[in-house]
Amino acid sequence: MAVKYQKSAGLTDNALTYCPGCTHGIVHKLVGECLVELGLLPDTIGIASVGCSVFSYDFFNCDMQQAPHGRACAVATGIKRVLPDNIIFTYQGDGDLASIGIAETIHAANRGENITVIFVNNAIYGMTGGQMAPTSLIGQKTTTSPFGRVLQQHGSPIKVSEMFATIDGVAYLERVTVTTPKHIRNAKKAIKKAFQYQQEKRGFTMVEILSTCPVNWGIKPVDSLKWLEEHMIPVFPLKLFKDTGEFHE
Amino acid sequence: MNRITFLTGYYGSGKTEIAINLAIIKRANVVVDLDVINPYFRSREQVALLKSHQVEVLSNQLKDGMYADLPFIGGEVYRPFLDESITAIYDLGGNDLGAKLLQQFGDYCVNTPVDLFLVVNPFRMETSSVEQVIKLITKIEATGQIEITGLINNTNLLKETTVENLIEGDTFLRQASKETNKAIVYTIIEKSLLPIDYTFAGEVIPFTRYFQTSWN
Amino acid sequence: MNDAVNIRIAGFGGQGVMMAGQILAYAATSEDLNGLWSPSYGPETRGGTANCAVIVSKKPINSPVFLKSHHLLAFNYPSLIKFMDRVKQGGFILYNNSLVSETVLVEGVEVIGVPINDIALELGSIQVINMVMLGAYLEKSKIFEDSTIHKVLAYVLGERKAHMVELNVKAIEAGRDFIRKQGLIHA
Amino acid sequence: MPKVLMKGNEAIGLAAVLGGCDAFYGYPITPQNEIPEYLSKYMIEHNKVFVQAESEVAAINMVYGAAGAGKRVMTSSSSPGIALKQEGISYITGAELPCLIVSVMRGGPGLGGIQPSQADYYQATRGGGNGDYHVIVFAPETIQETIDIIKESFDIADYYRNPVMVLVDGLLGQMMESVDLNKPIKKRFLPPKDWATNGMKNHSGRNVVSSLNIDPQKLENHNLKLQAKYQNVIKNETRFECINMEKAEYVIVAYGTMSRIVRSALEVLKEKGINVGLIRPISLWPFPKEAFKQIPSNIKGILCTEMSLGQMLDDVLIANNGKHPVGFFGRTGGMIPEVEEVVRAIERFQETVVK
Repeated sequence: MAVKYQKSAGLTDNALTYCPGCTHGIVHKLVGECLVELGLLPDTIGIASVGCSVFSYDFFNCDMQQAPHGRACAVATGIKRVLPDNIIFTYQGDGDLASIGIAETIHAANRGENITVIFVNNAIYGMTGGQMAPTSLIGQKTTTSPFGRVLQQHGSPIKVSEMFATIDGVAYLERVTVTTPKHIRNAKKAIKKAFQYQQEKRGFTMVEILSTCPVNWGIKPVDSLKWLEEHMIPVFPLKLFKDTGEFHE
Repeated sequence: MNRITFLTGYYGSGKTEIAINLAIIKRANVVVDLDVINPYFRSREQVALLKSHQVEVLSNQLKDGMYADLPFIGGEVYRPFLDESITAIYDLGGNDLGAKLLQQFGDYCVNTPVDLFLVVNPFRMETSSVEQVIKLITKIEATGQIEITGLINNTNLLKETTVENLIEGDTFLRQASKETNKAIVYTIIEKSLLPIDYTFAGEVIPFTRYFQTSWN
Repeated sequence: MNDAVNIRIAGFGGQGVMMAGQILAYAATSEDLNGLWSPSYGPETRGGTANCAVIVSKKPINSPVFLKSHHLLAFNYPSLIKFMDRVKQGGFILYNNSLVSETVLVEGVEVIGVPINDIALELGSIQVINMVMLGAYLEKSKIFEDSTIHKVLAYVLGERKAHMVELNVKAIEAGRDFIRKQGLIHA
Repeated sequence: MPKVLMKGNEAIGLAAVLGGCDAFYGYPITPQNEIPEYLSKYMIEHNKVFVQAESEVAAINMVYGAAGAGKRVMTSSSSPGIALKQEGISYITGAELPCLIVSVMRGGPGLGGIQPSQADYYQATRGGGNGDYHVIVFAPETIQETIDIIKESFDIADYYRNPVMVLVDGLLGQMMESVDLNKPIKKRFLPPKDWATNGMKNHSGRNVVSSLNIDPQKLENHNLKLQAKYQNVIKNETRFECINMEKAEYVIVAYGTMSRIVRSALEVLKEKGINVGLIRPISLWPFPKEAFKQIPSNIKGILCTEMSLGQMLDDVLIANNGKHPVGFFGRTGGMIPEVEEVVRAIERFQETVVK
């Protein structure tokens, strides 16, 4: 029987634990596929963060470390500096990266650490049960903003990619999503490029991926894709923020 | 009680205990733990007990997930909707927050009749007046987009519950039922207090406390 | 040398107090003795009073701090006042009488004024007052040979400041000279 | 020249290099700045890793990463900075990674002051991180001993897969002493780091570094395994020195700079005809309880002395187990006690007895 489709060798045999309709699974698959296609699995060390993806060390088929909340980029820096020829990536959510770990992330970017950050932004805290994230939208109701996010009280959703685009150490930075096959193809291209740039030792690379959280948003899976497109993309436009271009020896 | 029954209510109203008791008494096949709010006292902790009564517990596919502080639900939670031979009790998390999960089943409920019962303990401060109960019903229905089809009277003060308390609770629930036009389906009474010479609204469910620990 | 010698060196920050102390500790190390230098550091090292403690000993050094020293090198008046009562009987004090006009008497302790600022200015550099004081101390205490000190100076100043060695040696010699002449006067 | 004169902090940096340090990650704080300053030059010149992190929190997590990758890694800091590192220290112990942490104590609490202190005894031996863990803590009293212990620390850390902390006070960091850098250290058989996350091409299977253990039974088992390891550490790594115990009327307990002051006090007391012994813990965790077995049964009392206000005292009281009267003398906030103060504390021992 001909094999039409197979799970990427970049992922382990462990069943993904994410909720139905959550797009973490798609992002995992894309990262795994890129690592396989670039032949990087034997060289790669991934950093799982704290959040719904805390168990991602069970899913990526490479060496993994699990970092304290927000510290993934510091852990990645530690590893990359002693193993400069290995491929190091972090897999972080919006709470981990944009709230508690914003300092570690900014400074890793600013030092031009030659690592790749996969930043999954779903505008909510999934792991702890639907609290407000730094990227929650104005008016968005969460368990800690029961009356909706209020600008004067909570500030506006932090635009991570826009902010990081100003940092010199960043070699590649793009915001993508995975709501349609077309978007998924673009996301894969972006992730692949980020890893390629790391191979070429060009500096800090990050891909921000807008994602869904049907359970904590309280929206059906299919509707949540629509909600992302209608509500998140206007605030977080899909865009190539930085690309240092073709590589020249 | 429909083939598929969801239990909702205020935090600590006794949903999980009732889910387990009902599953055993009503011979349900499956208890689905949808409590993503509270990491303690979840029905998934009673897997062994329920298994001995031929009741299966569904929650998530997480390895060691029983204690994970992760609100994951697995694809399996839809199984009772797809397999008509299954009788299932869904244990939701507390309040409208817990009822948020109901959204995920909206499409399935169109073709499958379901019950959504609200568990009320009038001795919980937040549901001690009929107005509060009405407010909770409105919030849960708005969040879950499913109508509450009945009330469960879970009047209790744990071990200190007296027969007087139960009668007081019955009066309260009857009033709430009248004002909301929702029937009282069950009255939960701890086994040790039974029999009681009084007619409670709905079916009396003799209740066993499974989460009893040495310190309460 | 049998017993440990405790030396306190004190003055304003910027007078080279710390370096004078370090040279003594380096000298001890290079003569295979035990040397210990400990600073009183912090904000006072920048313009305030600064002091350091030096211990030179054949035996392993116990307490790195001491209440009373055998010798006190006071580069200014506040330092002299602060530490003159904390010199052991039979010890001596060298103080900078370019900056201190009073006559100082401490019972059981020899007190010698050395005009280190004037001597240094005669040499053409106020920067070397610490070396003048060091020279006076070396002459008075006979604690180290010149050859040891010269070796240490070359090491401490390093290649970058190698050209300073000559001036520093000259300053040390001028300090020694002052004490030698003092001795003649006493005689 | 067999000996050289070195500043404590520089000696710490150089000794770490001699111990095989591959990478340093740190953040400036007085009074330990000479350590990163020294290493920033040395490590880069020798093709090793030096990173000034954006915070102590980041630094300890860089240590976590690089230690997980199988390298010999260190960080250094001072009191408030060590407080910030506690999160990472807990993770490192949980994931069973080796590393060296140097703590140069200053006065606290809060921002406190920059003068020498021993007020972080609790911080080092009890720690502020979460969980049932221990860090192996050594407290040398001279720069020579600091060098010798640091040179050995990476071996000890690797052997037990646990952080080693070397705890000194600001005075030891700032002062200079004559030292011999070439003293030999104990040789240990070290198992290969086949658990390191350095890429699957370097080992068979997938290596994972994590302290997450969601199942309570598995987590308890992991903790019991750690405890068994700590029992080995207690058995093998407890270090102390006992001086003048045989005919002692009193016994003083002191570590680090304080023990040197006490040594001088013992001489003064001897001249006064009072015979006093000294127990000097070199390892603070494990605390050398067995040293207390050497105390003569007829002594008049034990005096615990610290540059803090009764932290090691807890361990002394536990080790003494009610056998002898225990007195306490301490200065804090950066005040270094004079020898004479210790002498006086012994002369008026009754007034110091802890009720």
